[in-house]
Amino acid sequence: MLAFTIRRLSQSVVVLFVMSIIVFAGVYAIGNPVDILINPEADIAEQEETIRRLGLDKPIWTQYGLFLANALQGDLGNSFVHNLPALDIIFQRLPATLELAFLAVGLAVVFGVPLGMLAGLKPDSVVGRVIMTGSILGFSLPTFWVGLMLIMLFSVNMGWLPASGRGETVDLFGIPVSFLTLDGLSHLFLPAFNLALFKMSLVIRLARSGTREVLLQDYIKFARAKGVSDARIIGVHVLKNIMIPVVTVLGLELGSVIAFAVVTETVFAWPGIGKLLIDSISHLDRPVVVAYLLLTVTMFIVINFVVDILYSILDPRVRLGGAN
Amino acid sequence: MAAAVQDDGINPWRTFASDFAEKKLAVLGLIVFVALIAAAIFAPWITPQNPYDLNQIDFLDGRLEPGSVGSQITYWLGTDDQGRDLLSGIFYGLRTSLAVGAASTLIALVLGGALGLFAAYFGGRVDTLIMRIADLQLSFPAILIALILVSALGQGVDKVIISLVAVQWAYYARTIRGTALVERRKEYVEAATCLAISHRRIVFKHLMPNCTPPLIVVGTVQVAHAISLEATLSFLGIGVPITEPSLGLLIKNGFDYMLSGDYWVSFYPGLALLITIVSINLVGDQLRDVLNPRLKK
Amino acid sequence: MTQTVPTLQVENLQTQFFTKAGAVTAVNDVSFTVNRGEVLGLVGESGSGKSVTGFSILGLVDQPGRVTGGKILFKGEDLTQYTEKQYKQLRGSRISMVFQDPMMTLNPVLRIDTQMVEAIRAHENVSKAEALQRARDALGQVGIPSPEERLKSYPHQFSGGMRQRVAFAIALLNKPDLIIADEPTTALDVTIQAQILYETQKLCRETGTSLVWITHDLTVVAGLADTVCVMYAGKVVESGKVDDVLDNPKHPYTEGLIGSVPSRNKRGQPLTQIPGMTPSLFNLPKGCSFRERCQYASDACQQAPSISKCEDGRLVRCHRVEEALSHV
Amino acid sequence: ETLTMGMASEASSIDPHYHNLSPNNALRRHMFESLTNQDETQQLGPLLAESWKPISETAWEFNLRKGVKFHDGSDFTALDVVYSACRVPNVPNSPSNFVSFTSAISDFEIKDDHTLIVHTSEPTPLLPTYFANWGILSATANGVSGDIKYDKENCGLDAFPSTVDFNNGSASIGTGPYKFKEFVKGDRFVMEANANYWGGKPEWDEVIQKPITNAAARMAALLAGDVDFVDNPPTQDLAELKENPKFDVSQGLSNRVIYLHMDQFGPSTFGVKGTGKPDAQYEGEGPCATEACEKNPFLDVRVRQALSKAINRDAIVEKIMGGVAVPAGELLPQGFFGTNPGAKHEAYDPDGAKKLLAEAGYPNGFELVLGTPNDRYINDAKIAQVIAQMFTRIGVKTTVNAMTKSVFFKTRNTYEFSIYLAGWGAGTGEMSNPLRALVGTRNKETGLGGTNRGRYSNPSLDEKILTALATVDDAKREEILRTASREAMEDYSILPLHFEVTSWAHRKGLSHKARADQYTLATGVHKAN
Amino acid sequence: MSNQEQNSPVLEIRSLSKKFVKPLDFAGKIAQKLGSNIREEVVHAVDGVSLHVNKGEVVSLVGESGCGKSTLGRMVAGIMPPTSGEILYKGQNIASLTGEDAREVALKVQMIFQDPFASLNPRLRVRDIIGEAPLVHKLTTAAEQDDYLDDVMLRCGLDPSYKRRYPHQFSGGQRQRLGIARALAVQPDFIVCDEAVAALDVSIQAQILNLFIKLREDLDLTYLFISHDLGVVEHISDRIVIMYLGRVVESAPTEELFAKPNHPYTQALLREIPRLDARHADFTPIEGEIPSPLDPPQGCHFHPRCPFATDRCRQEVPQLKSVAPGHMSACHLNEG
Ligand SMILES: Nc1ncnc2c1ncn2[C@@H]1O[C@H](COP(=O)(O)OP(=O)(O)OP(=O)(O)O)[C@@H](O)[C@H]1O
Ligand SMILES: Nc1ncnc2c1ncn2[C@@H]1O[C@H](COP(=O)(O)OP(=O)(O)OP(=O)(O)O)[C@@H](O)[C@H]1O
Ligand SMILES: [Mg+2]
Ligand SMILES: [Mg+2]
Repeated sequence: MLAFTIRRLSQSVVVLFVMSIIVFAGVYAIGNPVDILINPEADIAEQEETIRRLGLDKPIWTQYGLFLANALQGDLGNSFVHNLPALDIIFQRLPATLELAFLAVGLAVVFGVPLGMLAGLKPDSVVGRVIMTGSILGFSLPTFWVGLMLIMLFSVNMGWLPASGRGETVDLFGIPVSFLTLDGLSHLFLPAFNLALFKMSLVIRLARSGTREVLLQDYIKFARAKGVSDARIIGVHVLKNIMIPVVTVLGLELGSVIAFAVVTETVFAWPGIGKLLIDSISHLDRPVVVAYLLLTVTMFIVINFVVDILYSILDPRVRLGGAN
Repeated sequence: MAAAVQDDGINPWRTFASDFAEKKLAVLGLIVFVALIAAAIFAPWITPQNPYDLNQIDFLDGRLEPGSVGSQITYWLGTDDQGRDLLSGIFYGLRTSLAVGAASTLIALVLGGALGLFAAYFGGRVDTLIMRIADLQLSFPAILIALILVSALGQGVDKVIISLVAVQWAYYARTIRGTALVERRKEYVEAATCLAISHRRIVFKHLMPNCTPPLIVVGTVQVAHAISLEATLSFLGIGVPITEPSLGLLIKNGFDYMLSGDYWVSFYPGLALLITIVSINLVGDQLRDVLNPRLKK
Repeated sequence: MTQTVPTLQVENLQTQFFTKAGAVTAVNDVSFTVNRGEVLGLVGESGSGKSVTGFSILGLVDQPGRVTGGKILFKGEDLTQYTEKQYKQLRGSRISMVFQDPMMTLNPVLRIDTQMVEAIRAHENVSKAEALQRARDALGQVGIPSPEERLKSYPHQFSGGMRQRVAFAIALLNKPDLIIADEPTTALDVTIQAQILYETQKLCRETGTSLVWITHDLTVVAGLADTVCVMYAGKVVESGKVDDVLDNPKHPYTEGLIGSVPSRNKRGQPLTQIPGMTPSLFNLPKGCSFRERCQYASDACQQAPSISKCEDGRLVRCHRVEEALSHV
Repeated sequence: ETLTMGMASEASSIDPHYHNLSPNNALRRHMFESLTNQDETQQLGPLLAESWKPISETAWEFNLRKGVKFHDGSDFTALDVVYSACRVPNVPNSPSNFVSFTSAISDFEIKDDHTLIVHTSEPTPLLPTYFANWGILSATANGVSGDIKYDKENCGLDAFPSTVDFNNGSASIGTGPYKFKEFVKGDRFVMEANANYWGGKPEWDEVIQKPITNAAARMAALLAGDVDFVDNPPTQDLAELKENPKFDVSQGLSNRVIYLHMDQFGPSTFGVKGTGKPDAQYEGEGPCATEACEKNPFLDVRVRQALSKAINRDAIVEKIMGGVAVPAGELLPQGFFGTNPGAKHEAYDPDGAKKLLAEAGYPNGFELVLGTPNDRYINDAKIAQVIAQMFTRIGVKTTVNAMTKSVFFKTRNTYEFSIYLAGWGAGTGEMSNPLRALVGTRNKETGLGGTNRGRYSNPSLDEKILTALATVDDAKREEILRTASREAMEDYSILPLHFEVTSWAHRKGLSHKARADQYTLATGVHKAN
Repeated sequence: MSNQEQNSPVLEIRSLSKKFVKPLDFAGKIAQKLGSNIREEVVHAVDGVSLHVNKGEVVSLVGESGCGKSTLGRMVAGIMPPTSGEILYKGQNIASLTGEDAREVALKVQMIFQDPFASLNPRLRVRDIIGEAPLVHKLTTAAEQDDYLDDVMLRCGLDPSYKRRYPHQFSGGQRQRLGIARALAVQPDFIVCDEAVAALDVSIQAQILNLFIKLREDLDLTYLFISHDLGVVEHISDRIVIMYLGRVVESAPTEELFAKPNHPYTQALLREIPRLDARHADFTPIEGEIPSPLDPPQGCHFHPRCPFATDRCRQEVPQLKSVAPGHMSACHLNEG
């Protein structure tokens, strides 16, 4: 366990370091933020002055060195656009994205696991086929397209659910959340569903193939030979086994849910970090982009760590610590 | 250990084909997919219009309804805002989408496959290094990497392909390494070693063919993924250039008109994208089932 | 000899699999009897239908298979008439089963106590503590040291032999009348196999539990079983007392099988070998299915032989025996 | 009553001096008023200053409004103006500050609480217009009460409120009709009515502005009733909206011109093919400095004219802009200060264009890459594609290179386009503004050519612009500007395409007056009855 | 079975060892320094084994699962390099050979594997499986390959017309014949059979065993026969070597071993093999499990299960010593 933690920590440091260089250089390569930020009416002298003021006249390695020195002290720089600490801006937006991501993953599990198990138990039945065909659709449809269709259908044509924004929020432990108000929930549903669809299909598939494989195992037959009821076999023996891949994959996918929130948030104008990223990229707001990515990497590292621990809890065969 | 006495002519391909044909939906998917590929390849010869030739299109024909008769041809699926025949546009868009999907997948597959095989067979530091890089890249969602890369590299079909390769290669490296590690321990590799057959021959003649089935499955599904990812990037406005629109870009361009009732500009490309991805996934799905020995009785 | 009801009496059992390629008769006209406290050895080569026979008795034949004929009389009751619900009552309480692969028979993600307790509570409404106590006793019974701690372990913390003993302990939990053991020692080492055989033998002798021991290893049958039943291509070709069958096989297949077993007296000499290979159930030869590999095959063998009963109570399915008997 | 508005873009900060950017400037006007005001048509009028007049070539006197109170209840005086001017250059990290509006000021002289003399270093005719562009903060609310000695540094003050203080509302104290209530970046900005507003209680109790950047989503939000009002509805939806009985549209000609700029710098230019070897060596920045580029055709005015003639501006306005634009013949719409009355846009004449090309030595045309952003101006990339079609018709085979604005501006600023499409909104609303920025020769000293990325250079034009900029007499200035504008157009220094007509859409029951500066103001939205 | 050549060993192994080490990585080392109880995992799969096989002899290696039989076999067949010790083929140290010589020796020692499914490459046709090596090593030419293969296949009881088939079209017994044919195709002298019949049905097993016996006579082969089935071993071998947890505990000619087993482990093993003629046996097992090779007991590896274990057995590793002519055993009890 100790070795595992050390290994993870040292890997994380390397990952963060490498990512910071890549991202820093990448955003640098895109362009000069002053070109976008400055008022076009500014004359040449003013443009140069602004570049100097923002420290963009220095060579990139100097800029990176400054960034790194500050970053080590927990300061990832100020947003060029908003003149606020990049981390503050992100943390302000983070709850919205996390709320969306967790709800999406929740939906994916709550619907995906039972449907997948059903399809796995009856692979050749009509129900099984319908579920699988549905999951192929869910798997295939690009997120943005589904989002657009959802808006078309539920917001514009039917007028049932709002098309954009976050709606009313209430504070829960000082963090604004939407899911506690009806209005917030109505805003949350479409984007969450949009985001969940892909993962749900993934869970359905995992659960189905897991179920099919587990059902073929001797221990299931042995359990039946013991006289254990079908409900218990499915609910305990099968479920516990398929939850291992489901939890592992979903844990890792939580990262990609957060990443894909970029698309969903753009479509639904959801005020989360994904939209912030897109805006920041288009404004070349480098501090925010770098901070966003470093924060996400950190988040993924933490998620991976938790997933591994969870995995070792779910699957007693796994022992943390052994190399690889 | 069923009957061994079978026709001499029977080869694994035929069994494979008949296994595959068991699911009608998959066969349908395959037919559609092949048809789409043909449509994409032969687009210049079968489309009524070349939507890239500015002399052939007239923006005064912009946003005509499906079935409208234009100055030269009938626009069966209508036109977009530039006066391009949408049917032709979709064929050409399909060309771009499929080309991007296939090219990126192929390059990534060869690159990732080679690296993975290399890592698995030689192990040690090479393995550690390659796999750490792959982990690094896999710990990051594809969309984010692609987003940053395309932003950094700029627009262009080639740039999109590069970034799609960058996000995909690690899957293949992982997949093939996993399989190769299993295969490498199998006794037939030991037998080959024992017969003093060279490393190169073992890797390429013995190991590689046995590692490819999962790669094919992953590859097929990845083509669909790549197409979808490219569409998403284009939707976010940082994919292929507007002069060579992929299906994703056609959707994006048309979406502005969706609410104003000119649904066809976005809808038909969307439909085409959908059919493409679904058909590929149907094929990939069945491949997975057919090539998965564990589900075989 | 007092007339008691045999623990298990299988009569003309037939089990078929309805696959896409057609119906396969995996078990074809199988009959045998197991009395109380008796050990029946069910031998045959791979694919001969041993396991399917076992599963048929427990009503656990996999899709797309099912029992299509015959009777399975368990203490006089015909199990083929049982509903699924009745079967559930029966499985694990009055008939238990142990499988071949000890690494696969226990659910890897559940603790041993969970897997044992559920087996008890599936049949009896007892408290958890009581169930645990019984589980502990059962582990002790099969010779597992410090059962208290072992209960809290996961299967992967056991060696193969230990797991197989746990499987036996689970089979014993509800004091069944019959245990069906499907090649439980095949995957184990000699010394470990000996341990299991020892425990099993002891248990049967002590508790009077009947045992059907499925194996392809004639030598194990020789040491353990009272009666033996030899299967070939889904059919019983010969059955009787162990000593009779092994010392004086009447069916050519049994004879070949015994000849195939390497043993001291034939050192360095070629073994008697049965030519050819086990036929596929999909295209069995017409008539006697052993015909093509049989050195004594005659035209008569174009017709499927029926079972004939010899003077020592032995049942043999062979035209030669039939003829010999009819000449008497 | 609450007004909910769906906004195409979000202010980057509440700080009135942080970022000279349309959304910020529009937002600022709700809370922080300026001395002078530009109305819907950019006509200058009084606001916190009731009147003003030049008292010499380099001094102006402003009479300030009496009885005006800040949101915190303190009185508005001349000191607040000086204090605010002091803060303008002191906004750390500002990506684009307001110094250009205050840099002309050399000193303030407070005659009394409500009379202020402003001295400038040079004659500055546009000073009152400049004063419409920066908001007034309260000196007392920020802890400054004594005299302030104005200088261009920091007036001896050691601390100013930070951007953060404005964003959280603590420093957001102005004299405007609305008060800061809540700011959740990316989600909403909420203002409430200032009950003590000097101009009377505002119409809305509460105003919520929600940024919805995606046009379709913004539209959907309006249709779904999530918002009462949106700016920049997609042009293609306007016809539909106008017919819909539940919604109304307001439109107004903006001061923004969409134009094509051509590289007129060196003998060769990047991205042009088929023109042959350049006549001379290229000297200067840009890709042609290092690569072999072909001859620059844009140095020939006949080519520039041919391209202008090839463009069917009416058709673009009609088909692409959905009628909501006006073809442009100058850099500012008719009626703005310095425009030539009756100036016409270039007529569509493909045959004439071909002839001109042939005359210029390109009978078979040449190949061109047209650069354009795809997310900056209304239908930018679409217009570019149509123009490509039109150019191709006269034999100039044109490929469109469309890109996101960040990449576009970077590429443009490194002179990698031989021709590009962009837009210009004249903040001051008079001709000196676009001429100075777009066609004046790039020169740090004169301040001309800030956005002249075609590097067009015409000394006689430069001179006219500079003279106009220093002429305080309005009539004289206008005359100079008209001549200058005519000269720029006749030389085809730049090809204006059209003026954007800005649109707003709202539910029935509201009324809205369109603004030429494209600002979206809650104060411009009224209840219909 | 004795002839004059018997005294010259074809193969000699001198204190051969194989360790599998899973080293600690960087993080593991730090953790260890910080007091975590992790350590390198070392499996001493083969521990100082010496033995020799004479020409024409069949030597069997017997032992329970995990005792290192296959590892030893692999090292002999050149699939795996030893950690220490020497393998001499006809007196030459294999490790010292290079180039052509090394290849020649490598081909002379072939191996036949346990799993008839995994040991054949599923994607190659029979002609490639058997024919690749002879062609690569120029034992035949492309033109003569067909005849060459026919010959080998017939010898192994395979119908040459099956050349174009894939492995999955064969039964287990046939596959094992394919494996044998593959080995024979490079004209070896010495064959390592690793549990070559363990996965087969009894009747098929008999066929393959008979094939082994026949081939040995026809081609003058020498076998190292690895098995855990004492019945098979007894039937086929001239000499038996018993292994326990990586070490040889006893080696003796077959008759001698079965008649007078010396090592307690051998005795127990012999007692416990079920036999056809032992009816209604009373099984009396050795207590305990085979210890984990990761963590083998001190001294004599067998001592925890040995009914006669003494303190010395718990501490000192017994050496393999001669107890009778040609009969070696590693047990302290022999020394009184
Ligand atoms: N699920 C199934 N579907 C189709 N056929 C089956 C199925 N299960 C078993 N069979 C067929 O039934 C026959 C008998 O199988 P069974 O498992 O009883 O053999 P066995 O004697 O136990 O062999 P082994 O020694 O390999 O365990 C086999 O030939 C097999 O083809
Ligand atoms: N490649 C390897 N890496 C690590 N450990 C190994 C490796 N190969 C074998 N071992 C270990 O070495 C020991 C001996 O293995 P080996 O395969 O030689 O045993 P065996 O006697 O052939 O057993 P079996 O009868 O099960 O085949 C085992 O504990 C095994 O876990
Ligand atoms: Mg079986
Ligand atoms: Mg082995």
